[in-house]
Amino acid sequence: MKKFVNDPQQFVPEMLKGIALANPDTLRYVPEYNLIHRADAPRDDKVTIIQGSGSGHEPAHVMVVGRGMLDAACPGDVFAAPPTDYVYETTKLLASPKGVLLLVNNYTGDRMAFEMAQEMSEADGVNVRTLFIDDDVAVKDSTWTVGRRGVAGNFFVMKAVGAAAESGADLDELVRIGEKVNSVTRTLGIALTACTPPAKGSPLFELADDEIEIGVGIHGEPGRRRAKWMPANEIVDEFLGAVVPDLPFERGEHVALMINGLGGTPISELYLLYGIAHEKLAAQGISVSRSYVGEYCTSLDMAGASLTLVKLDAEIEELLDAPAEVAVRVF
Amino acid sequence: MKKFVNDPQQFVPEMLKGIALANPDTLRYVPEYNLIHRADAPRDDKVTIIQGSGSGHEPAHVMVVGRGMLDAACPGDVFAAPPTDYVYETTKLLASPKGVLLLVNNYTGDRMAFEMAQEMSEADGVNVRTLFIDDDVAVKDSTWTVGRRGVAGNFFVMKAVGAAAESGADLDELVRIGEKVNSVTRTLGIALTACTPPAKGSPLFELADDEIEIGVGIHGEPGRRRAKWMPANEIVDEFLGAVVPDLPFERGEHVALMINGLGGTPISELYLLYGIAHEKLAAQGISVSRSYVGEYCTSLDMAGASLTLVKLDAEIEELLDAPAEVAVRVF
Amino acid sequence: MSTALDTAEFVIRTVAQTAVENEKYFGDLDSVVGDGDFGYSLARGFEQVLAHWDEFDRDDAGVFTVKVATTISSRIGGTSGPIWGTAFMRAGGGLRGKPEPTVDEVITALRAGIDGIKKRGNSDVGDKTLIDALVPAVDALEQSLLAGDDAATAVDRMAVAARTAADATSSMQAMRGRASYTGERSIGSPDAGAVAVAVFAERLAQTWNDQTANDH
Amino acid sequence: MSTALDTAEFVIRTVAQTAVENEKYFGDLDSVVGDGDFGYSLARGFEQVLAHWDEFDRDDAGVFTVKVATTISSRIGGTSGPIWGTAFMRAGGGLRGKPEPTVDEVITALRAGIDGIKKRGNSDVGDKTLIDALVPAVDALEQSLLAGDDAATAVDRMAVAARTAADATSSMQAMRGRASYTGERSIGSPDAGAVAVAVFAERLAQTWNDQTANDH
Ligand SMILES: Nc1ncnc2c1ncn2[C@@H]1O[C@H](COP(=O)(O)OP(=O)(O)O)[C@@H](O)[C@H]1O
Ligand SMILES: Nc1ncnc2c1ncn2[C@@H]1O[C@H](COP(=O)(O)OP(=O)(O)O)[C@@H](O)[C@H]1O
Ligand SMILES: [Mg+2]
Ligand SMILES: [Mg+2]
Ligand SMILES: [Mg+2]
Ligand SMILES: [Mg+2]
Repeated sequence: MKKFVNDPQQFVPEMLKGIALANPDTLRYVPEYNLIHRADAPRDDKVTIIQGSGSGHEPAHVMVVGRGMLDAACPGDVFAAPPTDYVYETTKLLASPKGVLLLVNNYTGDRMAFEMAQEMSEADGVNVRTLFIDDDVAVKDSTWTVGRRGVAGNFFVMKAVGAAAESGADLDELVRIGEKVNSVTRTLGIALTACTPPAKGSPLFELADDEIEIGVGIHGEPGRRRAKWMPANEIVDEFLGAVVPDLPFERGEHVALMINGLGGTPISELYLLYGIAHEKLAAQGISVSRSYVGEYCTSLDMAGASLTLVKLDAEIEELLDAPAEVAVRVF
Repeated sequence: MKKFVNDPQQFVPEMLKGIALANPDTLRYVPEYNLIHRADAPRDDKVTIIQGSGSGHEPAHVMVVGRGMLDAACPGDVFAAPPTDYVYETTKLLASPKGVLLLVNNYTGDRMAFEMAQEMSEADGVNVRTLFIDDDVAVKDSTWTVGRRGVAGNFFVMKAVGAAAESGADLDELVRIGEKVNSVTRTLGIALTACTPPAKGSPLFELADDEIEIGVGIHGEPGRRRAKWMPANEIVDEFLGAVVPDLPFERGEHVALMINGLGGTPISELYLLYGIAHEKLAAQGISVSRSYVGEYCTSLDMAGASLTLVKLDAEIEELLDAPAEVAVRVF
Repeated sequence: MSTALDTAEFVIRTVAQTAVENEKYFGDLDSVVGDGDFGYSLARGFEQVLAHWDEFDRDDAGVFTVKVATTISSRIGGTSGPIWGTAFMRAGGGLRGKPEPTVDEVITALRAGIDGIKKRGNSDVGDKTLIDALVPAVDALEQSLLAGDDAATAVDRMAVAARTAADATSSMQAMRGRASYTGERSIGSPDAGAVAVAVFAERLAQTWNDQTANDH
Repeated sequence: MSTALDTAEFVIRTVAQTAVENEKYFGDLDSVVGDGDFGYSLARGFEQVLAHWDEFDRDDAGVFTVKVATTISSRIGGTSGPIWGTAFMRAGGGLRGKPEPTVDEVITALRAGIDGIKKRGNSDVGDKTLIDALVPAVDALEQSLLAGDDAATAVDRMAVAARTAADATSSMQAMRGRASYTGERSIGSPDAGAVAVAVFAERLAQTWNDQTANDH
C-alpha cells in the first residue's frame, strides 16, 4: 500500500493532531473523542453546530471547523460512523444554551449513533436537533429503502447553517434553513478508481483500466453500475442526466455548481469538468451563479469526482456568500 | 488511462476555459496564448507580475492569479515551458508603466523562453525583470550543472512579491524581495507513484508497490534515488534530513512549513505528515509559525508530497500574512 | 456444573477472540458490496472488551453482559457499534437478577437481543443482515434444548443453522445497511454480519466441551 | 537540377513529417530520464509548419528557413522550441540572399545553426544533447561533399554518423537539460534529441533520390 502512514490504527488520530498543530489559534483537539472544535466554542449566543461521520472524507468534516462553518467535528475511524459515546461527549462538552444542531449524512451507522446520542443528551437537558443530509441521486429512494446517502452536497448545508448561526439564528431557524438547502441540493459521484483504506491496505474493489463506476458514494462502496471509460463530455452528460431531472432543475433557474474531487483526481481535471458542465447547463437555460471546484468531500485516494447542483434563491445565496474561516485554506 | 479528459491536446485549453468560467468577475482568458489574467490588470500604479511554466502543476500557476498574487499566468502544454511568443505577447498585453516582473522556475526550457521574451519586450521599451526560483534541494548545484529546480517553494516567492506589488513596491524592490524569499526557501519532493500525462496515456516511470522515489521534481521525471516504502515518521526524517541542513535552518529560528500534495495524495495524509514534521522540527528547536497544508504545486496525478521550509523574518511574515484572492478557494 | 456467569464469560470471550482473529476476513466480506470496515470495527471493539475483561461487574451473567455492552457501544463505530451494543444490552437486561436462568429465560433474553437489533436497525428477517443468521440460530438452539439435548449438542445445532442461514444470504438482495445502495449487485455474495454470526457459533460449538471440561 | 530552395523545402518537409510520425517514439525516449513531452512538442510544432506550408515566403532557401523558424519558436514549447527555433533561424540567416549557395556556404550555415543551439543552451559536445548527434553529422556531410561525393552519398554518410553518435550518447551522463537532474541515472539510455536527429537524417537518406527523381 502506497500511503503516508505509520500504524493504520493511528491514521485518524495522527491526522487530527496535524490539523490541531497547524491551527493552534483557532482549533482545539480532544483525542479521547476524535474531537476537533473551535477554540471559542461553545458560545452562549450561538447555536453549536456539530458534524460527525466516518473519516476518509477530508477536508470534510474536521478541516471545515471554524468561524462561519462547524463548531466541531467528531469523526469515527476511516469510513466508520463515530461511536455513540464520541457524539454524546462532544455534545455535552460543546452544549450551548441556544442549543446544539447535529448534522448527519444519512447512513445507517451515523443515524444510529446520532439518534442515540441525541436521546442521551436530551436526557441531560440539552436542547438538540438533528439534520439528516441526503443529496445523492444515485440511490433509489422509497419507504422500503434506507433512503439516500449524504455526500458532497452536505457542504452547502454546513455553510448555510454555519452562516446563519454566526448571525444569531435560533435552533428552529437553523433546522428550517438546513432542511431547505438539503431539499434543493442534488449530487452524483463517478469513480475512475477504487480507494484503499489504510487498515485494509488494498483497494475496496477492482476497476479495469477502461472501466469507471457510476453512482458511487464516498465510502469506496461500489456504485449503481459499471461503464466503459468515456470522454469528459460524456461524463458530464452522465452527471447532468442524473442530477438535473431529479429535482428537477429548470430553465431560467440560478444554481451553484460544485465539481468535487474524490481524492485522487488533480484539480486540473476538475476545472476541465467544471467548464464543460457550466456550458452544458447554460445550453439548457440553467445559469451557474456560484462555482465550487476542488476537494470538499472525498473518499480517501479515490480518483473520481462528484457533481452537485444547488437551486439558489436570495436567502441561500446570501448565506453561501457570507465569510467563513476554516482549516483548509490557501494562505 | 483513467482521466477526465476529451482530446488530450485540448486538456490545457479546456481546463483554462473552466477556470475562466468559474471566475467571470475576476479573471480573463486569452486562448491564443493560454493566458489567464486578472480582469483589472494591467494597472498603471502596480508592477505586473507574470508566471509561466508548463501545465500539470495546478493550482500553480493559473489558479493563483488574483489580487495579492499573480497578475497573469501563461502556461505551456503539460510539462512543457510556454512558447516564447506566449510569454512575449502576455508581457506586451499586460505591460505596466511600473514595469513587469517575470517569475520563472529554473528549468532550461523556461529560462530560454523567458529570457528571449524579455529581450523582445525590452526592445519594445518595456521595463522587464526576471526572477528565477530554485528551491529544490534534490539537485546538486554547481557551476557545471543547470542549477536547482524551482518547485513548490515558488508559492512563497509569488505570495511575497504579490503582496509587495499590491502595496505599490517598485520593480527593484520586488526583485530584492523575491530573491530574498527564494534564498531562504528549501524544498524536497518524494513520490509514491509516477504521474500520467494526458497525451502520453501511461505513467512516466514504473514504481513497484513497495518502492518510493526520493528527490522528484514536479514533471514526473525520476528523482535522485529509489527506496523501499517506509512509515510516515521515516519519510519525514528523509524530508527534514535533506532540507534542514541545506540552508541550514537552525535552532531558535521561526519557519513556515508547507506540506504540498503532488496531486494524487489525499489531504488527510498531508496533515498527518504535517503533524509529524511540526513536532520533529520543534524537537530540533525550530518553531513553525506559519503552516501550509494542501496542494500548491502538483505533478498531475502523482501520489506524493513535498516539504518546504521558509526561514521567516518580520518582513517576510508580513508579506505572507497579507490578504490575497485567487481562483483556488473553498468558498 | 458451570454457572450461567461462567457460560456468559465463555461465550463472550470466545466471540471477542474470534472477532479479533477474523478482522481481515470480516473486512474483506464487507468490501464486496460494503465499505470494508466491519472487521476493523468489531476487532477494535472486542479488543477493548478483552483489555478490560477483569474490570466488568460480575454480580450475575446479566450484569456482566450489560457491562460488556457498554464497552462495545462506546468503542465500536459504524453500524456495528449500535447494533451489537444494543443486542448485548437487551440480552444482558433479560438475564439480570437471574443467577440460574431457565432455558426459557435464556432463549427469551437472546430473542430480546435480536429484537433490539431489529428496532435499532428498523430491519427484520429477509433484509440480508446478521438477523438472517441470528434468528434461525436461536430457533435451533431452543428446539434442541427443549428436545432435551445437552448444551453441547444444542450449540452444535445452533452452529449448523447459523452457517446454513448465513450461506443462504448470498441469494438475497440487501434491503438495509450500506450494501443496499448497490441494489441488485448485492445479490451473489453473503452478508458480512451474517457470516460473522456463523463463524462465532461454529467456534462456540468447537470449543464448548473444553470449557465444561475445564470446570471439572 | 534542384535549386537550394527545392532542397530546403524537401529537407524541412521531411523533418516535419518524420517528427509528426514519431511523436510517441520520441516521447517515450524523453520519458526515461525526462518528462516525456519531447515528441508531443516537436509534433505539435511541425504540424503547424506543415499547416502553414504554402504561406511561407520563398525568396530563397534562407528566407524560407527563417520563416519556418518563426513558426517553430512561436508554436513549440519546452526546451525544444527555443533550441530548434534558434537552429533554423541561424541556418536560414546564413543562406539568406544566396540563391545558389556553395557547399562551403551550406556547411557554414548548418554550423551557425549548431552554434545557435550551443549559445542558447549554454551547452556543447559531450553534454548528452542533440548537439552530440548534430556535430558529427555535419562533419560527415562536409567531408563527403568535399571528397566529391554526390549529395545522396553525402547525406548517407551524414545519416550513418548521426546514428552512431546518437547511440553513443547512451554511455554519457547528461550535463544539460532535465535529464541532468537524475545525475548518474541518465547513463544507460540515449538522449531523445540526439536520436531524433539520427531518425531525421536516416529518413533524408532513404528518400533523397525520390526527391531529385521528382524534379526530372
Ligand atoms: N439496518 C440494519 N439492521 C441490522 N443489521 C444491519 C443493518 N445495517 C447493517 N447491518 C449489519 O451490519 C453489517 C455491516 O456492519 P458495518 O460494516 O459496521 O456497517 P457500515 O460500515 O455500513 O456502517 C452488515 O453486514 C449487516 O449484517
Ligand atoms: N541545454 C541544452 N542544450 C541543447 N540541447 C538541449 C539542452 N537541454 C535539453 N536539450 C535537448 O532537448 C531535449 C529535450 O527536449 P524537451 O523534452 O523539449 O525539453 P524539456 O521537456 O526538458 O523542456 C533533450 O533530449 C536534449 O537533446
Ligand atoms: Mg462503515
Ligand atoms: Mg518539458
Ligand atoms: Mg462497513
Ligand atoms: Mg521533455
